[in-house]
Amino acid sequence: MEFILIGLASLLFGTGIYNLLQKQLLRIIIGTVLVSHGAHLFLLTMARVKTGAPPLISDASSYTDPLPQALILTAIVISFGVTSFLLVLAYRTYTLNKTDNMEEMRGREYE
Amino acid sequence: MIDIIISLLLLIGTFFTFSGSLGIIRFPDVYTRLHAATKAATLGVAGVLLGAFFYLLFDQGIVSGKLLIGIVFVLMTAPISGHMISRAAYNSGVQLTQHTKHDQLNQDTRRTTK
Amino acid sequence: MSNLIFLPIVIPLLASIVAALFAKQLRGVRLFSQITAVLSLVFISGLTFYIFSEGTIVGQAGGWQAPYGISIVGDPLAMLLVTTTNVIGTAALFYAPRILERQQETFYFYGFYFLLISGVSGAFMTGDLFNLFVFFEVLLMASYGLIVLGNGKAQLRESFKYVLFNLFSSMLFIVSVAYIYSITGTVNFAQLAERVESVDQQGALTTVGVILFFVFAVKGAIFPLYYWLPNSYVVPNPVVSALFGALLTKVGIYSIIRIYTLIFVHETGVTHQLFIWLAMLTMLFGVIGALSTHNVKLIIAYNIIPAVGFMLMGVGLYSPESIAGSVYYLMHDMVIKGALFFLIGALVVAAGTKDLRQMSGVIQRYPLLGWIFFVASLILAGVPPFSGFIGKILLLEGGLAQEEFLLVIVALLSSLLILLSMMRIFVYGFWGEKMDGMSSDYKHIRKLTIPGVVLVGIAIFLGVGAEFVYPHIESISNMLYDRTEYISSVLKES
Amino acid sequence: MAVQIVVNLLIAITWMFLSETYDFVSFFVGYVIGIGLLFLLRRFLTDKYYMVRVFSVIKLILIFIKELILSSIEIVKHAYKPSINVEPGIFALPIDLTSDKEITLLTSLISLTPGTLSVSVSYDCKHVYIHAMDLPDVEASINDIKQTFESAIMEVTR
Amino acid sequence: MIFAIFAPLLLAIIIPFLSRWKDKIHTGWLILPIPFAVFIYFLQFVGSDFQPKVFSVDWIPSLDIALSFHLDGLSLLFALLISGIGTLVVLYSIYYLNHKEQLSHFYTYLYIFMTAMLGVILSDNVFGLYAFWEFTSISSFLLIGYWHHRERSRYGALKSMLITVFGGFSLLAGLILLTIVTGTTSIQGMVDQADTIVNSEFFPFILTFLILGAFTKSAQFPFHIWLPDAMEAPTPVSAYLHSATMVKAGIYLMARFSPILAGEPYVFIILSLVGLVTLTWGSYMAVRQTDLKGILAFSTISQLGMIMAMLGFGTKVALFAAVFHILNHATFKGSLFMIAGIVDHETGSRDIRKLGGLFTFMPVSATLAIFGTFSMAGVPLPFLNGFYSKEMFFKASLDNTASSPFAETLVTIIPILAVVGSIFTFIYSMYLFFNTFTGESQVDELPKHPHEAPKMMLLPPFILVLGVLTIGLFPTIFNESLITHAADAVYGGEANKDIYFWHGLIPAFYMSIAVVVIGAVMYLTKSKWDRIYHALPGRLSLNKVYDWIVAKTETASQAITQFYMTGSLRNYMVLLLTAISAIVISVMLITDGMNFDMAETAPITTSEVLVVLFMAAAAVATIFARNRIAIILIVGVVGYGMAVLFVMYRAPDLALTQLIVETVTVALFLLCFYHLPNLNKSKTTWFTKSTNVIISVVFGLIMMVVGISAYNGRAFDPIAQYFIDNSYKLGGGDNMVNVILVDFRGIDTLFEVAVLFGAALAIVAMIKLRRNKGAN
Amino acid sequence: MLQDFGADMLSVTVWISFIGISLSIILLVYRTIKGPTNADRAVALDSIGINMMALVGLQAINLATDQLNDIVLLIGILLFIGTIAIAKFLEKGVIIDRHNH
Ligand code: NA
Ligand code: NA
Repeated sequence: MEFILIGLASLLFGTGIYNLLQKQLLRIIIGTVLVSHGAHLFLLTMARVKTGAPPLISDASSYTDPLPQALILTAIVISFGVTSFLLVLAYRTYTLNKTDNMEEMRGREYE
Repeated sequence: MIDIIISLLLLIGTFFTFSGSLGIIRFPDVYTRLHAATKAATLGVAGVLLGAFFYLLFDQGIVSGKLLIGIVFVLMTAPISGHMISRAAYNSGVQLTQHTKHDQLNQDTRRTTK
Repeated sequence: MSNLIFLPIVIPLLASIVAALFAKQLRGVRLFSQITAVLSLVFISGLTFYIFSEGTIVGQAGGWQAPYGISIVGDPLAMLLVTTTNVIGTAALFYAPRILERQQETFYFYGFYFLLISGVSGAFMTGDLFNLFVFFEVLLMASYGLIVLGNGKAQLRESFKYVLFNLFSSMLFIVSVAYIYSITGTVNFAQLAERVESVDQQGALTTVGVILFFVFAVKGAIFPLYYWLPNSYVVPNPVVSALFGALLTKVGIYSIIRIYTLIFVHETGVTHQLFIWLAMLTMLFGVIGALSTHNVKLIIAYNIIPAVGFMLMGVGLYSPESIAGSVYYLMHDMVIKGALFFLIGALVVAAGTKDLRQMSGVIQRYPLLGWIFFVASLILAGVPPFSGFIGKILLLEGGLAQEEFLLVIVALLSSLLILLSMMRIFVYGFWGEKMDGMSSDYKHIRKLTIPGVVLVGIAIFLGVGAEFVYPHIESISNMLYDRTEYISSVLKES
Repeated sequence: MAVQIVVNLLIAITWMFLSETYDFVSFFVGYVIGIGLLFLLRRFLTDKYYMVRVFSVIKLILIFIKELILSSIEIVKHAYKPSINVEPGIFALPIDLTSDKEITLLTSLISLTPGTLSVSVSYDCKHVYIHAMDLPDVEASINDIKQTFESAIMEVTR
Repeated sequence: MIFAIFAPLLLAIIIPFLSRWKDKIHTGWLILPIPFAVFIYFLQFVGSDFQPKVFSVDWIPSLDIALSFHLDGLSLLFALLISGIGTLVVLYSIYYLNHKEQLSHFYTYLYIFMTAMLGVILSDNVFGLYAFWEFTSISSFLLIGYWHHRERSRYGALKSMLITVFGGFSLLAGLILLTIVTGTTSIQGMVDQADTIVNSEFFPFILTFLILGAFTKSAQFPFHIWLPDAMEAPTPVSAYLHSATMVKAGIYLMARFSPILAGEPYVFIILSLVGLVTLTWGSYMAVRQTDLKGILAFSTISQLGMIMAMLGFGTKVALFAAVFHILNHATFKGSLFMIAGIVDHETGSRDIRKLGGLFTFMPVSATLAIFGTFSMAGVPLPFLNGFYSKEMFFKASLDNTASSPFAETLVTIIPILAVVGSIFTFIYSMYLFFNTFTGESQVDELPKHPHEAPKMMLLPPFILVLGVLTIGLFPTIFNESLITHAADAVYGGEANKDIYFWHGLIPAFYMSIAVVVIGAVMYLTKSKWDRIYHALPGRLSLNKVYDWIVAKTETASQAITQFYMTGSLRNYMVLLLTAISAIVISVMLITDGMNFDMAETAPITTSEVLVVLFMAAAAVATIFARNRIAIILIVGVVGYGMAVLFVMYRAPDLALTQLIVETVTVALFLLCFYHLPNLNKSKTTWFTKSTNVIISVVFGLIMMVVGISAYNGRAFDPIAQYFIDNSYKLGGGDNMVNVILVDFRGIDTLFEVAVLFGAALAIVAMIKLRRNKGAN
Repeated sequence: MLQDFGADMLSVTVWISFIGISLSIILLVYRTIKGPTNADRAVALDSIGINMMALVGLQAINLATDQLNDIVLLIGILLFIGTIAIAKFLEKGVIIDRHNH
């Protein structure tokens, strides 16, 4: 099963990157969201899945590795913070620059 | 015995859920699809969750109030959601299917705006 | 004692919250920030001296022993960099009120500032790979806050690119952590160092190591991953540029130094050789960039890149001297980049333009600014007896001893071109007929120059007084090269 | 009504103290006892005995569940028909309910009724516009809804 | 001695504060005593019983960098020149520079330079040497750019700095290599290990690096181009830098390392060849000049070439001659520069075509000039020191042995080049003197009416001419007390002892006579040869090379940078991803990093596969979706799918968090993209599209392959068991993930909240700042 | 006997249900992607959420744990809020969104 999940995570990466390479702000952000899903999924998968009960103390004999879960949780929250910021930033960028096309926002005037 | 009841609940629930989704796929416009979503799917999930509730209650001895509340919540909110979506769809100009016979809302709205 | 080691991270975090809460009481916040910065600088310096003499202090967060808890490792390297960070930060706090608009100050400049310091210090001190990621995010978030403070068209546009690049590299970081955890089952540096050695099949590990390298390479602005840097460092306010230039890329390069001397040293023939090539290209393309523009801020921003190349060169050579060189260079570059961004900010205010073609004769009205800038340029180019020279000697020694002649030639050539790029500013901007439209607010310009003067003074001391510093750097580099002390001090209980 | 519930809860808790077992079962027993006590004392209460309303709620829920099941079956039938030959449409249902709460409840219930889905409420709150899956006869549909739900809702709220 | 070296520097720091008295008294007077005192200090060492002295102060002992000074004959000679001529130059400048100028700057630079020069020639520690070396470049940059309002000054300053610092860096590399090879940073220590160095595999590099350093500093062909432009400096500076100090630093360096290098075949070939080419080229170019200082500049170049060539010959005679000529050149060239300055100062012109007949107006200057120019020309008169060293030069040029066929050819052409160069030298010397001081005067065309300079201004050149004569008349005194010691130091043993005016009818004598005769003829018929002198584009062409390099560096930098720094996010991303992909793939292949020995995995279940499928479908669908809300909702599907996976893989806490986060994110998406226009069908080319596809696919595949390899490569048990065992016992919670988050890894959580805090602040700042400030 | 049969049956049923619900979600994902209108997508997304609740319920049986109940409830709440938000958005979006389809 893990290999299928690795495949999915890689697919999320691939599609995320494809979106990142587009011009529209929205697509670019969507790309980052997909990539971050892929990253979290990698973290989940690489720690091996379904190796025991959920990491909640009970009378089970084995538990799933709780550490990666804790890491993913932190990562999810952080990604959320950054994505929220990025969204507002994109919105402000769009309203000020009056375009949502990144190719029109090259900004060479500093050179 | 109880396992059999739970199984039946699960199967029926799954059946309804699946059928609802099938309806969402097959029905001609958003309004008819909403029928499928707000009815069959809701009922289906309620069945499955009830199955889970019974399973926890009888097999594990856990009274899971949250699950029950969850069921009630779905039953309560599904129609409201459906209503909201249909209204939004109508107001945002989503067309009815060509087979539609009556559209009194459209007539009324026209009257008031004129 | 071991609890004190958290303070360099926690104090700024608390200060950040306070500064954000009372952001509207601007005078109070300014005063609070400056006092806090000075006091914590004093405290941290003391702590650093203590650690230099008594040895590494490891703080195990929550009392959980490594590798289960998070270790905050106050080893000499980390403390040296934390101290340098605070020095520059404190200077920046005295520069900020003079160059920022009131608006920008009230919209949480000080909050972001302290958050940045907290993140940077944390990144230097953590002994845990995932925690490093978290601190990266903290400092990046603070930098996002700082970079959007301008809130103009260009700032937002460049911020967007900046955020995206960093976001992408952060994701790559998580994936690398996942890979590493899969192979080694741990995220603690010290334990990683132990385990990586004894992995049988090291090819996969090396590949993962290289992927992780790229994470730091994006943050550290190493060829070919620095595209985001120049413009993102030019658009913000000079004080923000100074903080970025002095601190941000350095965190990336610090991580490379740490991880590729502590953990991934099992296949240096591949990884470190790669660094050498990239170091060369980084130096070359960096100076090429610096020569390509007439925007004085951009010249300084581009000059960050070759410096990164120098530091990477030391890691790539991977010998005690070269690592010492990298560390020395790192410390030196933090100070001098801070100074240069301060000075160039003052220059832009003084001249009223960023364009070198429209600038001339500034030194006639502002001699102090001109001369300090001149000295700073020499320091940057590695002219003796200043700080840049010590690092350069060590790096060149390392390179020549390993017969990397091409590398050495590229390094020297780029030093020359760095000097050229800086002298262009001096010759065409400061020298020449007095231009029209120069600011005549002597007091203001003087105030803007002072923080730069202080930092340049420190850089001079780091060179002339190298004897006070270098032995420590040497012991740091020996510790980095011989990893046992780090490992044992972190994993002592187990 | 609120007072009655509070009293009932107090009785239940008192029962728990009396029986010295603090779990759901003893609480439940206490609550049932409270219901009984309140029933016996109902003539001393100023407003209607609240269990009456509870019963009507239960009745409404049962109606609702029945309708839900029926309508779901109806939908499922349509879903599996090889070709879908329905005649959907929107009709206006005149209503006597006034409060927002009641109207919301009604529109929700309508949505769950076989073949109908409320789309909109007119501005004057006199009509609910309803989308029907299959609308052969408008009048019949209107009557159907009025008889089942509207009366049941009124029982609960009034 | 440390004090003697740093005295000028210390004074340099004080000078700016002295300038407040500048209205009353010329700053120069105030500071004149210092170089003079230094000169006297070094003078006390002079004597036939001189023994080398060592003075040392630790600087950075841990790096083996010290301020250690070694005063031997060579250093002493230079120290005397630097301080002696320094004194004269300061004296001269008092009359040359108007006290209204920013004299404090001038003297500060000059004194920094003086210390730097003293440091260079006295340092025994190579890093000390290098530090002072760079400081000579920097201070001369400042001196040359002293009149920085003049475009030519800035140009000349930058040019000299670039070329000399380039050499400096090269020198540094050479010195570091020397320390690596010998394990010492002391030059004397290196000299002791000469064999080790010469036999080291690094020797070719050491040689190249050192020679580059020396050639650039001493203006050897083709690096000489900075020197003529450096004449933009005030004349006292020219007199100082180009007679005795700056340009001699390279000579000094080669002389200093001569005990190691001399006699090495390559050293012979390179130094002799370059030296002679420089000699010939410089003297040939000098003949073409019309500017007095221009003539002197190229003259300096040619004389430096001559000395360099002699160092290349490496024979006893040659080395002695080289040292002797260093002294002689300093005296006559110093005086000539000063005279040129006086002419410029008193007539307002240095253009030799406008000058002429000045003898009448400035008899003293003219008399002084006679001695200077004739000494430079090597006219065989017993009171001109120039002749002595010139004759020795000829002698040395005939006295070389060859070790290879190429060297053999060289040996035969050395005397020829020597004579040719000397002929040109003779010509321009005559030209310089006669065209300035004799012939028709064109007083009306000059900006100022010429008259003799003040006596005190004439004093410095007078003293130097006195030097010319004294050395010429009493060579033995100088020889025994000074030159021999210097020559010994250069040779690394007993060098030549004697200086004679009359060597007998040896070939060198005939060469001298030939130079005078042919030179005289050619000077007298100079106008006929003009076409030859101007046949080559000459100086211009080499300058053009420099200008071209500098300009090209700039334009090429611009072109390169603009080529890839496009500002386009996509281009950057493409470059970034391509680079990462290429390197990671290479590393994977090199290290055999792929591992497909399948490790144990969880069983595959249908429902999970179905969930994976729907997520995959949604992920792919984001690419094709055209509608902005659709794309947001589809991404929501992926997010919810993540939550489902978390549920399936026993991570309830993650599922909860993911659900909340995803919902809020979708809501935020809708909010922020509320006003955005639709995603129009973008006009992307087929090429762009296909690169996008390739990059995404390749990168995804890399992630997958590395992921699989890492998965299969598990080498250790994770540290998880500790958490499982201890969460409840030590952490006091039954939800392990929570215990880890708030306890074991509490710092993570604390700073995760800090990130959210920062994000919130940033968002508020972005939204609020806009209202107050408005769009700009 | 009956108990064993019941337990066996239950595990088979849970398995069948997993697949059924998953398939159902796939159908809905198709609708989300296909549209054609955003209202259709909203409906589908809402149903996906409902299906997810069922899926979590099944997993709760599978793992015999009550720790997933929070998730069921949370999905319900979020779904409701989310759907309302999307609906509101769709309704207001009409101003600009007229040429959506
Ligand atoms: Na200009
Ligand atoms: Na200029």
